Amino acid sequence: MIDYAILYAYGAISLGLLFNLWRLFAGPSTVDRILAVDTMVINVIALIIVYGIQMGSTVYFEAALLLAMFGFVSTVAYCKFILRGNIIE
Amino acid sequence: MNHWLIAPIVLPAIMAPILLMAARHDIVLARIFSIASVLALLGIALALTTLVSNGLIVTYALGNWLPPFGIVLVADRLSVLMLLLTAGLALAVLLFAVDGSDHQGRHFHALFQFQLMGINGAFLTGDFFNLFVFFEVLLIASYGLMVHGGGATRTRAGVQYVAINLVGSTLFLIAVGMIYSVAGTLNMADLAIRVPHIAAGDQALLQTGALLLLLVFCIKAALVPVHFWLPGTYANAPAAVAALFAIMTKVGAYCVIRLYILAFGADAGVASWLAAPWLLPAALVTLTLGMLGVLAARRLSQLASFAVIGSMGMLLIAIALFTPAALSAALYYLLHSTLAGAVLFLIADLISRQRPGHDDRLTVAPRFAQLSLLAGAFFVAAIAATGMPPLSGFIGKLLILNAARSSVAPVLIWSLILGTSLLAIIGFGRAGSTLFWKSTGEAGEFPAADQRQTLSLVAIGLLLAGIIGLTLFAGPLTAYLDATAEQIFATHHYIAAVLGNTALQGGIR
Amino acid sequence: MADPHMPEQPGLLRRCCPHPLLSLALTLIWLLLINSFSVGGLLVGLTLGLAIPRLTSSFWPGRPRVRHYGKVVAYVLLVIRDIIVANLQVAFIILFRPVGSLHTRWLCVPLDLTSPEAITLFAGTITMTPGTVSCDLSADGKALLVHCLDAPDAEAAIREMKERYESRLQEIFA
Amino acid sequence: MEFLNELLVSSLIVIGATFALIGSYGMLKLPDLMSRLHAPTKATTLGVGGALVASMVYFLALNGTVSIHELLISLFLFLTAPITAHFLAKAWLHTQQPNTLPRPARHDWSTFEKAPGSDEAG
Amino acid sequence: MVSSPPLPYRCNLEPPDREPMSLALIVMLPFLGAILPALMIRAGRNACATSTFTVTLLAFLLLMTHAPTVLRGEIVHARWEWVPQLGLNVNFFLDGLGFFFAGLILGIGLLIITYARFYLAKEDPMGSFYSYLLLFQGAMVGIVLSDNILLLLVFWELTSLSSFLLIGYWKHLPEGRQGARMALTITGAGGLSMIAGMLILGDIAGSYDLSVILQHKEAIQASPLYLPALILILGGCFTKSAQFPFHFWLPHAMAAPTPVSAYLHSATMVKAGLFLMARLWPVLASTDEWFYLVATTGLITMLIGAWIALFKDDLKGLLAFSTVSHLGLITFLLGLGSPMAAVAAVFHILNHATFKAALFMNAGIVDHETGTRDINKLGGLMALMPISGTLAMIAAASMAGVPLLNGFLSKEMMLEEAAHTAWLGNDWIVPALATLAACFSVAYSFRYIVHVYFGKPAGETPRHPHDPPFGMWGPPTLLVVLVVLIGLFPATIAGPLLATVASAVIGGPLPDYHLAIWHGLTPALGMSAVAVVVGLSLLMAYTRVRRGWAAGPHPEAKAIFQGTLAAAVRLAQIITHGLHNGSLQRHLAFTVGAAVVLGFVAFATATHAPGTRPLLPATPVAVIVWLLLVGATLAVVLLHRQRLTALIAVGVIGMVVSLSFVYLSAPDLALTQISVEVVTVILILLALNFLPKATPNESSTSRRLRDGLIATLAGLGVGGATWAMTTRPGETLSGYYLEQSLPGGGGTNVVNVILVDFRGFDTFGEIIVLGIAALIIYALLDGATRGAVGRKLAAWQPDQQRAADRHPLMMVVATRVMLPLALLVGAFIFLRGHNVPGGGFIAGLIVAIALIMQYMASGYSWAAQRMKVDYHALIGSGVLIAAATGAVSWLTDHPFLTSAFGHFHLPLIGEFELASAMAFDTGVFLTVIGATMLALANLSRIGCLAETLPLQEAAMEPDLRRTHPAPGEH
Amino acid sequence: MEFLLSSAIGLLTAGGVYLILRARTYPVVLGLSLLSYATNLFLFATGRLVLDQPPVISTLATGYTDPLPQALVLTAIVISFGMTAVIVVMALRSYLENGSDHVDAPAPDEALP
Ligand code: NA
Ligand code: NA
Repeated sequence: MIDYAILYAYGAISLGLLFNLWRLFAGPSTVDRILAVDTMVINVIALIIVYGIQMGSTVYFEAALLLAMFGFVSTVAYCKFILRGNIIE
Repeated sequence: MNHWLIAPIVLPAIMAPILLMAARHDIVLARIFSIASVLALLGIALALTTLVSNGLIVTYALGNWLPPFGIVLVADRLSVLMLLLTAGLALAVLLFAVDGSDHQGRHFHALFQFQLMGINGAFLTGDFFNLFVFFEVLLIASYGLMVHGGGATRTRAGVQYVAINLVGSTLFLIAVGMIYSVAGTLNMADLAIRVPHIAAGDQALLQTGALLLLLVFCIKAALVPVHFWLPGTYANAPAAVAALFAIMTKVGAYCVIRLYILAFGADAGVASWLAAPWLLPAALVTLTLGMLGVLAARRLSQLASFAVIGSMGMLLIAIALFTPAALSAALYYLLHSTLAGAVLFLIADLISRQRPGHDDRLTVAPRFAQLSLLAGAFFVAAIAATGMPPLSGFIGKLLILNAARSSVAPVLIWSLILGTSLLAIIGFGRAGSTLFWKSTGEAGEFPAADQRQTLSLVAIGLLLAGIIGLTLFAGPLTAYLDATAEQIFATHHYIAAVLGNTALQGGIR
Repeated sequence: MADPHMPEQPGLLRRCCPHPLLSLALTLIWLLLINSFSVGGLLVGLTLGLAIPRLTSSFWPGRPRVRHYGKVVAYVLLVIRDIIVANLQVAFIILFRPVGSLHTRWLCVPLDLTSPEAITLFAGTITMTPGTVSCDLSADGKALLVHCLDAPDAEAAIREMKERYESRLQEIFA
Repeated sequence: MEFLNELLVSSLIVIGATFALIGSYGMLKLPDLMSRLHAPTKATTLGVGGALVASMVYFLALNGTVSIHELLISLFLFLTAPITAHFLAKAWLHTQQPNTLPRPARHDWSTFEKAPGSDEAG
Repeated sequence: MVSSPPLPYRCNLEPPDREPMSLALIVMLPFLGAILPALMIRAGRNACATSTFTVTLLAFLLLMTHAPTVLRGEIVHARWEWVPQLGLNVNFFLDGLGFFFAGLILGIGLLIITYARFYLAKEDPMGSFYSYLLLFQGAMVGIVLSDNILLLLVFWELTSLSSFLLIGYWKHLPEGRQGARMALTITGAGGLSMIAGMLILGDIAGSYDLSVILQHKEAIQASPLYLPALILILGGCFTKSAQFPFHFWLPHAMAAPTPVSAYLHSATMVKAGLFLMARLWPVLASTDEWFYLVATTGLITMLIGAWIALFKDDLKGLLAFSTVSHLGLITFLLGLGSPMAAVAAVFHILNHATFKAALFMNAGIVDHETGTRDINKLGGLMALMPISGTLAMIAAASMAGVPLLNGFLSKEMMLEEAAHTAWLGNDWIVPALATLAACFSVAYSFRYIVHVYFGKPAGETPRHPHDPPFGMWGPPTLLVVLVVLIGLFPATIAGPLLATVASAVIGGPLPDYHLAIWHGLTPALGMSAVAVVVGLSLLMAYTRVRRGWAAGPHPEAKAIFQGTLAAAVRLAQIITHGLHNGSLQRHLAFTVGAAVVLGFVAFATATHAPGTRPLLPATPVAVIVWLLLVGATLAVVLLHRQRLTALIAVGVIGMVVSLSFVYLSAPDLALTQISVEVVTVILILLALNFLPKATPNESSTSRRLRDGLIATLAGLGVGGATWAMTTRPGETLSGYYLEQSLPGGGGTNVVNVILVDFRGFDTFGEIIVLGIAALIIYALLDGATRGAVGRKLAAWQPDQQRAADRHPLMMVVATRVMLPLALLVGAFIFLRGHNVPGGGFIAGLIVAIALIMQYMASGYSWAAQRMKVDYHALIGSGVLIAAATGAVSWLTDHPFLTSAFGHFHLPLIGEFELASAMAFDTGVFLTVIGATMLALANLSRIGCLAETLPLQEAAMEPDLRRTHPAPGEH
Repeated sequence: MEFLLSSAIGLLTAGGVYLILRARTYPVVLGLSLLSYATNLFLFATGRLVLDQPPVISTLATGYTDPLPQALVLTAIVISFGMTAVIVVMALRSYLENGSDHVDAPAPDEALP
């Protein structure tokens, strides 16, 4: 049962990622693209966790943890760049 | 366990952080440390020379992991010779830099030490991924040294230099990957054992990897058509750095010698002498283009850059013949061309400093101070660089011509070597007469520059003395180099030293 | 990283453990991280829990004045509940509501909170809960710009936010 | 018991994945950036949360190991998601300069006006 | 261990040397003495000249000590090893020929040195003149005494170099510089040709020692390489001795001071080619090839030189072309290949040296006294300068071949030989041409006398002439005396010497010859008579002859040469600067192109087989990840001109690559990639602030197509290689690492154990790379705060509209909370690295990112104030800790970086592990933090400097309580 | 799977090469980044592809992937990170000095003022 759930999860998250990819291309604004990437990071975290369940291994946990911790740093940096140019003032 | 073997790497690696921490704000202290370190390196290189001069090959298994599993350092005649050359060159260059240019930017001495560490590491390592690491160390240090002091054209040339070398590093990794994927090892000696046993179906990957790696080394060695980085880099780098870079091209040449005789040499089965058919034509073209550049140069540093390219062509012609005699000639020429190339950049810089507004351009300018002294130095250096008698360039040229007798295309090689010598003679003659003779006809003089140049002149003197030493002691030196070449070609000695005799007898494990 | 120019020279306990709550939290999180319990792990956690606040104390010039720890828990539970509801609501909107039928609007929420931590928490809560995103703070820090995905009644929405979250936060941060 | 665990894990995974998908779908469907901003910051939070809880339950039940470090991921996401949204919104405000915004009483929004007392010139 | 291979060119050291040192000393004295004039010039011009004279005299006397031996027909040897591997050794020998030439060089040298003392003007730097002269002298003596043809080559080229200095001595004269370079080019080219010839010759003979080579006539002439060797060696001889068509450099070398012309271009250097032909005559001559090459060239040169000399108005030009002609004459004689002709050649060398040096000195006197050398401006000098005039008359008459003077004797011998020479079966053409040349010779010789010393003065000369001091006319007088004495008593004065020399040249029995004024009515006498009559008639009718000459074409060799050279330089410049145009795009296209070509050709030409490894299934997740990667890559390429967007897309690629690493069982790589990605993005954004925000479209469509093609090929290549690699089974060393990781390395995370233990040395290098990167960044940015760049930076205006608030409150608060958490995670990742994914590198990046978040949230100065750490020291200590960890193992005599670990048990805590690898990893950790922070902090410092506002202290405090506005302020 | 990886690496290479051949420093830097991704994946692939067999010794493991390429890639990632940082800052400095971020230096003889 879990296998089917996982398969479903892969499909759903992957589809979500493709939507994100579309948004990355379509924009229209740079902010949209940043949003797309930010969402992508979240989906990737989900994907990694599901993969960890499938493999029965916690060895991939830190990858998700780091993405959660630092995924937002680049998003903030992009936004700060748009806002101020200089991201460290 | 001879721990001196790792000293050429660890000493500068320790000295650099010490310079960072203790002497960052005290240039005098930094200079003292830096020179002391180079002197120590010279001493160590001499000690190692005596260690290996009887034909011994000494190895050092890092982390006590036996090769091929751990990284191993190998000191044989060749690698120690390169260490010695590096240390000697470094001393002269450092003295030149200490005369003031080291203070035009930050961290010159730390970068210099790291640079030496990288170069020494590349000469000592017996592992080709570790070679990549040391390549990167020496390259990144060279990036810093190259743009030392800044300036518009220099930084732009710096960007180009870095970009080209990053592509080179990319290629390096791809090549290493291809070789590892079929040979399953990173140790050069181990590779040498495995190559002949690699299946026919895997040969394409192996040979492609090996040839791409050759291309990487050729980029470093400035071989046509991947030599383009050199003129802009050398001509725009600070003089001391350009002079030090004379050894960097030799790193490429060293790697070709090392790897393509050891692993792709006589015993490599179908991959035997893999490099030769590519190397020789490229080297011939390089020699021609380099010397044409000497003829066409518009600045002295540019002329020196093209002379370096030409000399690399000459050197690689000799290497590409892949015979002990030719290799011995190549090694002699390597020593010679390193010193000759370096001193040209230093002289060009001193001239440039004396002709504000004209710099080292080959144009008529008023008379400048120290004209006769620099003219004399230039004359000697030019004789060496063009391969005119009686200096080492001539002997090197004779050795190579002699060795090329039995090659595939002796007539072509001879004609090109001699023909391009003429180009060099004309080019250097033009340059010298413009700089030192024409100027005296002009009215006026440059104001005598008030700069301390004693150490710079000492540096130039040291290098010229080195050239003269190479000339005077050519006899014993060539005997030593003959033995060195023999040792390189007797690959089983190297393999046995690294992996033990059983590895040789048992073939592939 | 300790800043010698920090003005106050507090007592020994304060110096060793400038943020006891933080130290405790860090120790707990350490245990979470190592994903198992052992005395050794606890000791390491305690060490880090004490060391990290010391190392970072210069980045923490003042500590947030939390008055009622009990209400923090209640607040967290409330927010989690609201998040789940919010997700369902927004999911419904996304999946089934035609784009034209949404009452998207901007709200200007006046703030009674003054401490930066409280304002941040309030804004964060708003972002994490139904259909609202806190977008900007006024230059004087006295109003919050909130974007609503679907808010037919602006006044009601503002009132709800203030009553549901801001008043509770005011109690917590007194 | 095992079945119940499996069921629980499976449903959590399905729920999480569904929310993840809905979030991304919303980002695709909604017409303008500010609306799109609502989709991922909400839905994906629960999406990841669902997967995380599933993971916790899974390793507890199937491996017998207490694996609660997944909570940390949620903690970080909860801490960062509002910031992300805040910045995206500010970036949008800055680039679009909308004139339909409600204005606060005395001072403008800080994207448009410097904080009083800040000594930034110009 | 290595024995030298048998070397073919090793010399034998017999017969026992006799006085070897003195022979070498003759050569070395001028070299050693060359420093003297440069030093003595401080003591005055006389001291300078005297020291030079003394040195030369010493050498001359030394040489003379050998005279008895040599005249006895014995040979003196001296040998030292120099480069035995090459066969290049310092071997000298002295026989008749060498003795003769050495005597000529040193003897005339003495005269020249004397003459020059008076000739050179006050402002001429005499010290360097004499130094160069001595260098040249030494080189010349070296040539003639060498018993090793490679050594001879060395001296040969040294004469080119020193003559380059001498010709260019008057640096201010463009003619001097051009002449010097021309001479260097031509003789240098000849020297190069000779290198090849000598190498071949030595190879044929089995030795480079002349005394050995001279024994191998048959072997040499039978060798298929004889002709190439001959041509190449003659290339050297002809250029040096100014033989047609290489004759043109000599007249231009006349820009040199007259002593130089007299010495180099009449007596010595130009004779070097003749010397060598004479030296090798026994083994190279008397073949058809030799005859047609050498005799023909000599004959043509003799004719052309004489013809041109007739029309030269410059005294030295006239003498120069006459020298060319006489050199041709001697070459012709040598080329005939008969012993008799060889004797004549040697005799003429001696005679020419005497009268020509005298004439050069005479021309110098005229120049010196009148201030001009233009024949048209001269005339009637006999009355003003009787001594000089008399000397000139005698010397020129000898040159013309007037009986009773030495020139007559050897010229007569030449004509006699010519009379019996057939050329391609034709037996009149050689005598006819030789006679014609003799006619011209008579004409120009008499022109020298008549047009300079007789007739009426052509006008006022720049200076009022009179006979010069004795120092200047003494030396030519000595020579003229010789001219007369040899002319009158040839057998007595020159006989023994000639016999010795000639037998050395011939290397066999001397022919039957008589040195006498009268040989009876020979064909030669008739030819001589014709020459005198025709020559004098030519002079009578000079104006008309000249007009006729002027009407003809005058290929100006100098112009042709310079044109050729200029064209060569231009071609070189077109090639060089066209190719090296400084375009990175071109460099990279060549580099990638080379890799593509090499890769494809190498792959195609080697054997290959398809892989047999079972393929992994492509799971849906993999396909999605692949799609993401493809999409993001396309996004980067297609959107690359919008820089921020492209960066965002690159970030996506980075994330997808991390995800791939997760998927492909490489958690450590994933963690590293994620952390690196964040730092890279921040770094690029910081830089992008100052850079243009968009890339203009500058490439033409064809350029884009070209690049696209290269890119596609490169992609296909690397992709194909990946496919080839991953689809075949392979065996690697990895088994050992998996096996040894725990027992040998003390860790279960094999990747980490490899990094810090098995291959810790790589990691040591790697952190150093990182440290250097940070140092470079610091140096680059620090330099940007100063000077022109610093001013530019200070005046920098942001190119985009900027939002008002610099430090949004929410961010500040959130990052404060994040900081301790991130540090905790960093510690966690660090401590666990040895056993599970993690380690010092990733931990360092985590800590750095946490700190950078503070910078981003609160600004540079606020955070920098609170970061009291010296990042330089952090890098330094990191490297030092790593190095120290490695060095500790020296204490137990283990190699650098030998690890140690142990499991310990403590009550309460239980089992735990301590490993030296942890200390090493600490070094990694510190270096990474230091490097990252140094780089980023300095980048942001630049950003702050570019702001117009001063660095602030506390404005970014998140404390609204402090910054709350006073009511009604807005 | 092998095909997916190969084609991805090929595409990254192609994209990287195309970008490094552009005329401005910025795309060149991005191109170099792409190339370094490609190289890292390539080097990684020398250990062949393996699913869920991490190189961490454990009693549960059914097998291991080749750890050596992973260690090499780690080194390569770190080095290319340092290199990227250097070229970015050098490009910045060059831009500040020259006022242009065009990659092509003026011809060598025009290089001097
Ligand atoms: Na919300
Ligand atoms: Na690790």
